Amino acid sequence: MKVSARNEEWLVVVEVAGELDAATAPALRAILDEQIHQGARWLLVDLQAVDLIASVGVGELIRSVNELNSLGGDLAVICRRPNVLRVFEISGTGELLHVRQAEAEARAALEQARQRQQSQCARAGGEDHGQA
Amino acid sequence: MKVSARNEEWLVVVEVAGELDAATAPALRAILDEQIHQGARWLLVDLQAVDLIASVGVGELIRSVNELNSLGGDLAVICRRPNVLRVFEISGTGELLHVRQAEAEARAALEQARQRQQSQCARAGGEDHGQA
Amino acid sequence: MVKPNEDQVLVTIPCHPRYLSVARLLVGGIGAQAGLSIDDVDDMKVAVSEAITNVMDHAYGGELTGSVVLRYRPAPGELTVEVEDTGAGFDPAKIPTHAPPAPGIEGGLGLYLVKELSDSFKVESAPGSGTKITITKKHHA
Amino acid sequence: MVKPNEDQVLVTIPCHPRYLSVARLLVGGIGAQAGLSIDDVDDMKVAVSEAITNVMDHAYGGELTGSVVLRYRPAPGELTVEVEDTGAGFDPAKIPTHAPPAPGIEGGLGLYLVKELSDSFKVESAPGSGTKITITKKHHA
Ligand SMILES: Nc1ncnc2c1ncn2[C@@H]1O[C@H](COP(=O)(O)OP(=O)(O)O)[C@@H](O)[C@H]1O
Ligand SMILES: Nc1ncnc2c1ncn2[C@@H]1O[C@H](COP(=O)(O)OP(=O)(O)O)[C@@H](O)[C@H]1O
Repeated sequence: MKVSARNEEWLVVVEVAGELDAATAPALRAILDEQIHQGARWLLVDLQAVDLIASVGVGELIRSVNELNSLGGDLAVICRRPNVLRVFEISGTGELLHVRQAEAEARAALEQARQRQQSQCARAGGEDHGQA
Repeated sequence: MKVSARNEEWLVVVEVAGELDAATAPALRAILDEQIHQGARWLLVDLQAVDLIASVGVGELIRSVNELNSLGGDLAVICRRPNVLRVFEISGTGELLHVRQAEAEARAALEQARQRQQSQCARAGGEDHGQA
Repeated sequence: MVKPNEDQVLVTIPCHPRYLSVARLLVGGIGAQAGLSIDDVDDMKVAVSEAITNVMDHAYGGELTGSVVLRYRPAPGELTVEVEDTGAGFDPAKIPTHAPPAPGIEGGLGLYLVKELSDSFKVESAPGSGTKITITKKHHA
Repeated sequence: MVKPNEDQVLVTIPCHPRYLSVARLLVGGIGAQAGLSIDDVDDMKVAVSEAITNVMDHAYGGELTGSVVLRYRPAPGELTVEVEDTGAGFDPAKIPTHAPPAPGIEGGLGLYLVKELSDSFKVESAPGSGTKITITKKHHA
């Protein structure tokens, strides 16, 4: 398996390739933790080159999304292979992890989550509070 | 493994793809026997799509070249993969089987063998006998 | 009916995650020979990975010692794989596999995935007596 | 020195040619993990195929019954595979492996190929006591 991360304006793209199982999940965990630790709050996890995902891989993504949510961030997943999509479907995590087949849709889901977050902060800051 | 045969003017091209081992050699043997039985005397065996050859595969080719030689025919082999070439080299059968990396060279080897055969027949028929 | 031992590949791998890919290679090779589709094989690869990962996580107290025994039993149009350990064991009645864990909960997804990705699966286990999981995948067009 | 059992994959396959490809899959998967090159793996695949084919041809009178035991032992930069049967056995001293058979001779090439394609190989056999062939392939750049 290969993992890499690269910064884009307000988000970080994490690309994963290969088989995501108990042997390789620790490497994914390490890069996700590192990015969040360094301040990343919006992660686009690109699993298009992942051939197989086991429950431990889904578990790492759940762990990260929980942490990001608690920090006011979120993640989205791009994934096209039918067998990998099936595992997300069966696990019922498609919405929580914003799993999308098209990169544009995954980016849109992340953008939306960020706008929601920003307007919540704005409200929390006092403007329009309790008005809409 | 896949094997197929197609006629060209004076020769028959036998194409083999996959792994040539004890499980698949019988299919190669069947098609070589069938072609020889039907009168083919000049066989171009194309192993370019063969990933692996075991001694039983080399054995089938030796069996066929022996039979063809006894009938006044011959065969040539096209083969490019280094691991398959190594097996022919180690077995010392490269010349007997006319193993060539380029299709044109394998065809030329077969054409040469045929011309040799034809001139021998011509001599055996009386002309130039003992003269050259 | 599963044929007797004649058409079985018996494999013992060390209890270590690096052998998960080895176990899956065999699912691919033996499954394709048995006539499973690529999709069937992909699902079976995950199911078998889950069962083996459970051995690593739970059978020997999370220690990567001991080994896992795999039995691959091909039959026309189907493949059965048994995953067996001689570790801690558990009471299958206490493990719910009728629904996935709630979203946001990490873990507890393995056996549910095995069930959903296979055509049939059986758990034989009891505390102290090891565990045998038998997973069957059939050909689907 | 080969490590003890901990890093060994033990496989029992039926004595049938259709399992040759299964044995080779494992050479590929375990060999790549051990750091062999593609060329090394290709050569080892042929060597292991030869040893298994000999079991099918000679160990049990050519009958496709019984089984073949394979032990894959990876170590950094090398892979050792043992191929063992409990069949007829033979006297290794009587089998010449210093040269290939004369061109035009069918058969008798198997063990010579094993020798030439491996870094080291050992034959343990005696009439009536089965055969064990141990083949080691190292990483070559
Ligand atoms: N081979 C095994 N040995 C011991 N316990 C097991 C084994 N397989 C499963 N279990 C038990 O079943 C539970 C559910 O397993 P699973 O659904 O895979 O989720 P998880 O492994 O994430 O807990 C485990 O937590 C464990 O208690
Ligand atoms: N596993 C085995 N059991 C019994 N005899 C064997 C075995 N392996 C090799 N032999 C003996 O060694 C001989 C040489 O084998 P090999 O070089 O592979 O050539 P071939 O199989 O074509 O005869 C065989 O003919 C057989 O007598």
